Order: sequence, then structure tokens, then C-alpha cells
Amino acid sequence: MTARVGVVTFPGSLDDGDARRAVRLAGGEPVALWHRDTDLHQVDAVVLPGGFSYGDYLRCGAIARFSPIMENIIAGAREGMPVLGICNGFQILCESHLLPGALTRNDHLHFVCRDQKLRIENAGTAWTSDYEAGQEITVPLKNGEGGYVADERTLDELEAEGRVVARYLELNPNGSRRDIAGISNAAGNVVGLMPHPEHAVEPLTGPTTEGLGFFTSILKRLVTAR
Amino acid sequence: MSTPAKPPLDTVAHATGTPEQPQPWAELGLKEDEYTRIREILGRRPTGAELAMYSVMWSEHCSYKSSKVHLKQFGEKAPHSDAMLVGIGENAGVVDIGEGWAVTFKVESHNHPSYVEPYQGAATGVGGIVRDILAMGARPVAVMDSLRFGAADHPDTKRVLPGVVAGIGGYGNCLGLPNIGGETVFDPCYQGNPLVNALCIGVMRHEDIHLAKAAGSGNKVILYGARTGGDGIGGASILASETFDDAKPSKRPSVQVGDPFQEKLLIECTLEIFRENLVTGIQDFGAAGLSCATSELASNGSGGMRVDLDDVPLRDSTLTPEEILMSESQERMCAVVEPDKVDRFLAICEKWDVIATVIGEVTDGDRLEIYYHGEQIVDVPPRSVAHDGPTLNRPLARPGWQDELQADTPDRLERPASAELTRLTLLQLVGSPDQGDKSWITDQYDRYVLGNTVLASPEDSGMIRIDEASGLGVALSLDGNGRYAKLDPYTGAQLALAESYRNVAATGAKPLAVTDCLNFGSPEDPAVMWQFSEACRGLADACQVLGTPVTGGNVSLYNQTGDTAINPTPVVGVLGVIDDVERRTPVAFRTEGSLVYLLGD
Amino acid sequence: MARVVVDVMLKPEILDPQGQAVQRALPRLGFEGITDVRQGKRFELELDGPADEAALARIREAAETFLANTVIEDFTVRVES
Amino acid sequence: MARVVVDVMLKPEILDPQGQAVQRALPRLGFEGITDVRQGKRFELELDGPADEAALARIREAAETFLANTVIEDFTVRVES
Ligand SMILES: Nc1ncnc2c1ncn2[C@@H]1O[C@H](COP(=O)(O)OP(=O)(O)O)[C@@H](O)[C@H]1O
Repeated sequence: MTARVGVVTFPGSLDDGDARRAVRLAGGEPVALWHRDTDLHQVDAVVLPGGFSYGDYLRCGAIARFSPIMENIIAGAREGMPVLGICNGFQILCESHLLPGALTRNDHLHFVCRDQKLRIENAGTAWTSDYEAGQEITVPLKNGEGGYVADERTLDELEAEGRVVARYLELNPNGSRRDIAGISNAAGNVVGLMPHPEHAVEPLTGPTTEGLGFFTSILKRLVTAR
Repeated sequence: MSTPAKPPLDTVAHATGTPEQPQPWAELGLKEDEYTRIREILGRRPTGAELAMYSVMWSEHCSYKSSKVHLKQFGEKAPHSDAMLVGIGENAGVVDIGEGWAVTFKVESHNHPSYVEPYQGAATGVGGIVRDILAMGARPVAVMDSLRFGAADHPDTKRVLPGVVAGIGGYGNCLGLPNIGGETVFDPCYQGNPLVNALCIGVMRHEDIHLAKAAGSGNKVILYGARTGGDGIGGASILASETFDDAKPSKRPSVQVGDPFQEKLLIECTLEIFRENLVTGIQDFGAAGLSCATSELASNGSGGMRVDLDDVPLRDSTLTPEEILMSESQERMCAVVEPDKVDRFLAICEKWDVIATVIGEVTDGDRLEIYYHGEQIVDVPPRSVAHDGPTLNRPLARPGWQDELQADTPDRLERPASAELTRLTLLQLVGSPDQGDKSWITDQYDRYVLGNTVLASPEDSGMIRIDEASGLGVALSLDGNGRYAKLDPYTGAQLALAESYRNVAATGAKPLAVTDCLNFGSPEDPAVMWQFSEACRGLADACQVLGTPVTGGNVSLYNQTGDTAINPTPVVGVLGVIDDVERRTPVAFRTEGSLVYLLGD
Repeated sequence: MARVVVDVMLKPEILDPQGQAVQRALPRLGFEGITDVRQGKRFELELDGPADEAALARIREAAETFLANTVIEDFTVRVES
Repeated sequence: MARVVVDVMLKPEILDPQGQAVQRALPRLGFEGITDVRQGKRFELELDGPADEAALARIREAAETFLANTVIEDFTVRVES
């Protein structure tokens, strides 16, 4: 008995195949979801993958947020369905107001692709329970608009509630406020992350396999919840 | 807006009735004998639209008129290879890599546009080569780029380089194609003529190979992708201004702007169309747009095709028929589809938000006929447009300075006389921009997307996994050295091949096939033509010795400013296959205590 | 037939790296005396009807929900004469 | 102290994929009647002196050489009241 994890393909999604592979390598059953559908096909959790949905035109994630499938995802997320947004997916979650703040142009104005060191700050979310709090991992990061911003009050609140899920170590690659690489909603079921754990699941193709934990975390939770 | 009365459409009937009407053939780049030949082929003067088609298809860029006598060797001397599924001459060659898989790969230049508008020039260069690969039936899976700029500290390099790198990254990253390698070289000879050569590799099952031909009378011709606008039609504007005078809304842009998102949709939509086996022929739109796509599709098939220009979706309603035919608007493809498959084809396009329109059909005859407002404006044998362009045997002459250059050996250089001077020499060497770390470039390229990148920068070759279950993969390297080629074009081209070949072999892959981009100065200069012929001869000979055929490539001529040509720069890509990517050899020393051997002398 | 312009700018308290990059570059290019630069977006919308109050109200709503991200951006809507 | 606005738009004949993406999305979100959308950039420059003819001439030059890419873009310069 395994869990079904949906991965949405928007026009311009790029890392949907990689996210499905990561779910599979973690032992789950990946389910491809199409942005024009409204049916979530009984998935237990959803990944919004990286890419350039709608070309990232207007603002990253701004057009995808209004895709038909998002209506049920937003409703599900509010009721506790686990949702992970990676990179473009994080942007979509912010645009949907499931997560606070916004992602802005990298402070150095360039697209950046690098192996990024992170610290898992909160190992209590649906997507990080397989890590230890404080654990350091290295996974790929690649974005042009990954600078996390929010007003000071929101940032303080995120810190106080332990909702900063991951923080950049050694180098802040995009000017994110307080080195924030990922955050969660108050309930901990919705997580947005700029770096790409789905690219760090095989020794052959990733810098490490330390990204797998995001996917094993959710599968353990879903399977034990049954 | 009120427009003055339009002059009559230059229809075939009108052209027949007005044989003496002067035509701007010279302004369109045709030579007098070429114009005369067109009149002979047609038995009358060409219409404006026909003249537009011939002029662009017979240009150096599309017809390879100066280079084809030399390129022939790649076919004639090609070593036998069981791996070749499709040889030179198609959009791109196709190579068997085993287990039912095939790959297609090709390098192409977008040099001049990248100098004019670095970001868009480089971006649309990537877009163009990716469509080429897609049109073979393959899923594009990786890109590489070989770049040449002027002096690193020259102010114009500061304009060109960041734009080119951002353009390659911006387009490739948005398509989701990992960039797995390339080169970046600085030399003052490229100051006014930077080189932007982009390579794409695609993967398919053997049965999925598609060729650009239109067969089967009654089959529909479908144009899909972006709307047609006035991009890159400097030439056609000459005709337009002849007929429309000052009624034109604005100057036509010679710059093409890319829309990578549209291209990503085009890729996914096309692959789904292939999966359902819905096309009998397909062609991408490159230079020369509709002129090229229709004449090549028709010419490679049975010959007959009828197209209605009124059905072409336009971005700019003021385009003239000549301009529609010549527009280089990006992100468009043309497919030939059996009538009962058209609905399904259109449905898949709709699914991907891609505009698709039936613009014509394959006919019984052997003429390409194009209609506009119900009138016939083109009636030509398509082969005469697409394939029977002029062939030139341009004069060659070994330049007078070649001996002197070759005599100027390193022996003449002063040796550092002290340890300190040796140190300084070494520092100067490693401090040169060519030797420097390139991560400030490669970090702007996504190398992880698709999750199959086994080797990428800073490795000497890129390597990607093709089959997750078996571990089958390919390695690719792209190399060139204009300084060596200037010193001796024959050997220089061979050295480029050898470097690329070694890089691939060193990963553990077996080199199988070659693609090349030949960047040279003006073919009208006999010295340049000599360099070109020597480089071709050198590359063809070396390919024969190494047993790796050239499967396709690209020629870029006229890379010169005034009388000064760039260093002759053949850039060579080698593709190798490896049965199990787990066994690849990376460049870094991985284990302490490993022994280091030097091979060769 | 009317043209409505929507200007979208980052809120003053949000860092604007693009504007700052422009500001830093200007003196190097010999343009002095510019103390601050902000970079935003300008949308030109062509309407098929008149830019009456009803149309402007709709566009304001489109700006609020879509063209601008009001978490970080402010916008203005105006008819272009 | 004055504010000068430089609006930079793609030339009308140049493809504007961003504007097109916005235009295609609007009807899906229920905003009808918008026949064309072009997206450009807006720069707000704060001057430390008055926006007199000399200052405007300099800004026009900066727009021409730097803020706009005149190969594909047009620009306008105006003082914001
Ligand atoms: N323009 C480029 N695009 C992609 N990769 C590049 C580019 N330029 C350099 N590289 C990559 O950077 C690495 C170092 O390049 P280079 O210094 O030229 O190495 P080498 O001298 O060993 O060929 C290589 O992996 C090469 O593929």
C-alpha cells in the first residue's frame, strides 16, 4: 500500500518528470495531473513542480495560479492536503496566497544554477519529517526570481512560529530575506521551497541524494496515516 | 488609416502579361545570371512573391552555393558506419545508439543576429536548432554552445557577451533543456563578428524518425505555432516598398524575437502528435520561413502543393504576400497530415494552446502553387527553389602571408630567463580569460533539468542518460580552435575533431558521429575560400581515418569586418555512446592514492 | 476603442534590485544627479469599447487580482489620451 | 527634486510574448473586451535638481543609450507632476 502523489503539469512546467521520478524512487506512486483538469484523481498529496509555467510571463506563477486545477488544490491545501511547491511551484503557492510573501528577481539579476547548501530548520512539516532539525543538505538550486520577500512583521511571524523550513547556508544565492530558502503554512502541510530536492535523488545525476528526504517524509506520513 | 490605392497584385497572370516590368533582383541579392535562370525556369518573369522565394532560397545562407562543392566530401569520404540511420542532407543526421534508440544532433550558428541584438540573437539561435532536432521526430534533451567574443576587456564585448549568455540561458532554461557544455574563447579577431554556435541533441525510438516531405495527394498542409509577423524580412521589404511605397505602417524589424514558452508548447505538442502517428511529413521554420518550408516539403515529396496565404494566421495584418512568404517569425512548424487525422492533430494543438491552421494541401501535380486573395501568385517547380540553387566554384588562393605565419614558430619567442620570469609567464597564461573559470557563464545555465545529466560543466564532455533502466547514454563535446586553423586550416580542422573526439573517448564513451559548424570570412575572398576548402578537406579526411562520419552541420560565411576576416573557425561536435553511464570517467581525481599515467607523447 | 495604461511598481519598502542596478550604472555612464531609480511594469491595454467607469472598474479589478501582486506591488490605472 | 518617468515599450512591430500571455489569460479570468495588451517597463528616476531642459536632455540620452534597447524598443520621457 503506497501513497499517490500528484504532480501538476502546467504549460511550461519543466521539472514535472523529475518530481515524478523522485516520488517513484521514494517508493510512492506518482500521478500526472493536468492543469486544465479539475479532478485530483484521489491523490493524497500534490507537488507543484519547477519550470516556467506560462513562460513566467507577467510574474512567475501568476498565470498558473488561475489554472482550473488550482481551485481544488487550494481548497484541498486549506483542508490539510499536503502540497509541496518547488521553485516555480513555490511562486505559485505565494501567488495563490497559500503562503505569505513573494519571490522577486534575484538581487544579482542573473539566473543562477548551483549546488546549494541548506539547513533544514523545521523537521516537523509534512515534507521534512525524515530530516533532523538543523540537518545540513546540499541540493541543486536554479532560478532567476528566487529572492524571498515579505514585510518585517510577516518575517518575524514566520520565524516565531518555526515556519522557516529551510535556510541557505554559506551563500545567499538570490538575496532572499533572512536567507530563507523555504517556508510552510501555519499547519505545516503546505511547503514552498526554492531549491530543487527532486534533482538530488540519485548519485549519478545529482550532487547528493539528500533531496530524497522530502519525498520519503510525505510517503511515511501518508502511509502511517492510513 | 486611409491607404492609397494599392497597385494590382503581382499575380502569375499579371507577370505573364508584363514581361518587361523591371524587378529589384539585384537589391534582393540575386546576380544577373541567377535572375536570368529564374526567368528560364519559369518561362516568364517571376512574380514578386516568386522573386522573394528564389532570392532567399538561393542566398548563400539557404543554398550553400559557395560551400557545397566542398561539403560534398563529407558524404563522398564518409567512412562506412552501421550506426547511420539518416545521413547528411536531412534537417539533421540520425545515429543508431543501440537498444532501439536513435539520436540526432546538430550545431548551428546564429552569429550575425547575436551581434546586432545579443540576447534575442542568441536566444533565437537556440530556438532554431531545437526545432531542427524536433522536426526529425526526436525529443530534444540537451543543448551546448560554442562562443567566440572579441577581446575580454573591449567595451563592446561587455555589450555582446552578457546578452548572448543571458539569451542562451533564457531560452534554453525556459525550454527545460540542460546545457551540458560548450566553450568560450576571446580573441580580437571576433570583435565585430562574435560567434554563437548552438548544438542540440534529441532522442527517439527508431520507428519515430520523421522526414521533411510532403507525399500523398489530398493530404493537408498545417501551419502551427506562433502567428506570422514581420520578423526578419529586410529583403522582402524591398519588394514591399516597390509596390506599396509609403503606405507601410512602419519599418519592418530585422530582429527576430524569441518566445521560448511558445517553443516549449510546440515541442510538447509535436511530440504528442508524433506519438499518435499523425504526420506524414514535417518541417521546422528556419531562415526563409514559409518559402523554405513549403518548397522543401513539396520538393522532397511528389512535388505538388497548393497553399492559401489568406489562411496564414498573422500578427500584423499589413503584411504583403511577399512578406508572409519570407517572414522569419520564430516558433512555427509545418506538417503534412492525412485528411482523416486532421481533427485529432488540431485537437492536440488546442490542448497545448498552440494555434494550428490548414493552409493548403498536397496536389497531384509537380508545382508549388500559392494563392492570395484567390489569385495565383506563385507557380513554380519546388525543386528549382529548394534544391536547384546555384553552385559556385569560387576561386581559391593560399594567402601570401601563410608561409610567414607558419615560419613564426614558438622558437622565436624569448624564453623566460629566470624563475621569476617563468612564474610571471605562467601567471599570465593561467590569468588569460580563455583559461579562466567559466562558471560565471555556466552557472547561468540549468544543467539539472530532466534529471539525466551525468556529466556537465566543468567536465570536458557532457554526458546524458538516455535509458533509465539500462543506463545507456551518450557523451558530447564541442570544440574548435581558430588560431590553429589560421595557422593551417587543414590540420586545424583535424585538431578540432581530435580534441572533441578525445574528450568524448576520455569519458568512456565510444565516438560515433560528427557535426560541425564552419565559421569563416567572406567566400568572395580567395584566401578565405582556400581556408574553407582546406578545413573541409582536413575534417573529411580525419573523419575517414577515425571512422566517424559527419552527419550534418552548418556553414556561416561573411564573418568579417571590411577586409578583415575572423580566424577560420571550424567548430566540431563529436557524439559518443556508452552502454552504462554508471561507468563514465569524470575528469577529477576522485580517490586518494590513484596512479596518474600519461598516454601518448 | 480606448487605451488604458496600468503602471505597476514595487512598494517603496520592497527592495528593487533592477532599479538599483540601473542607478549604480548611471554615474559610470556619465549620468550624474539621479538619486534614486525604481523599475516597474507598464501595461497598455486596448479596449474594444469606451474607457468608461464600468470598464475602468473592471480593469482596476484585473490589476488588483492579476496584473499586480499587491503583496509587493502598487498599481495605478489611467486612460491614455 | 523632481521625478522623471521613462516608459520603455517594445516597438509595435516586435513580438511581445509577455503582453500576449497576459492578453490570453484575461478572458479566462473573466475580463473580456481587451483586444490587445503590450507590456513594457517604467522607470521612475528621482533627480536631485530640477527637471529642466538640460536634465531632460541628459535623461533622454540615458534612455537612448542605456534604459531602452532601441533596436527593439521605443521610449518616452516625461516629468511626473
Ligand atoms: N559557453 C559555454 N557554454 C557551456 N559550457 C561552457 C561554455 N564555456 C565553457 N563551458 C564549460 O566550462 C568548462 C570549462 O571550460 P574551458 O575552460 O573551456 O575548459 P577546457 O579548456 O577544458 O575546454 C567545460 O565543462 C565547458 O564545457
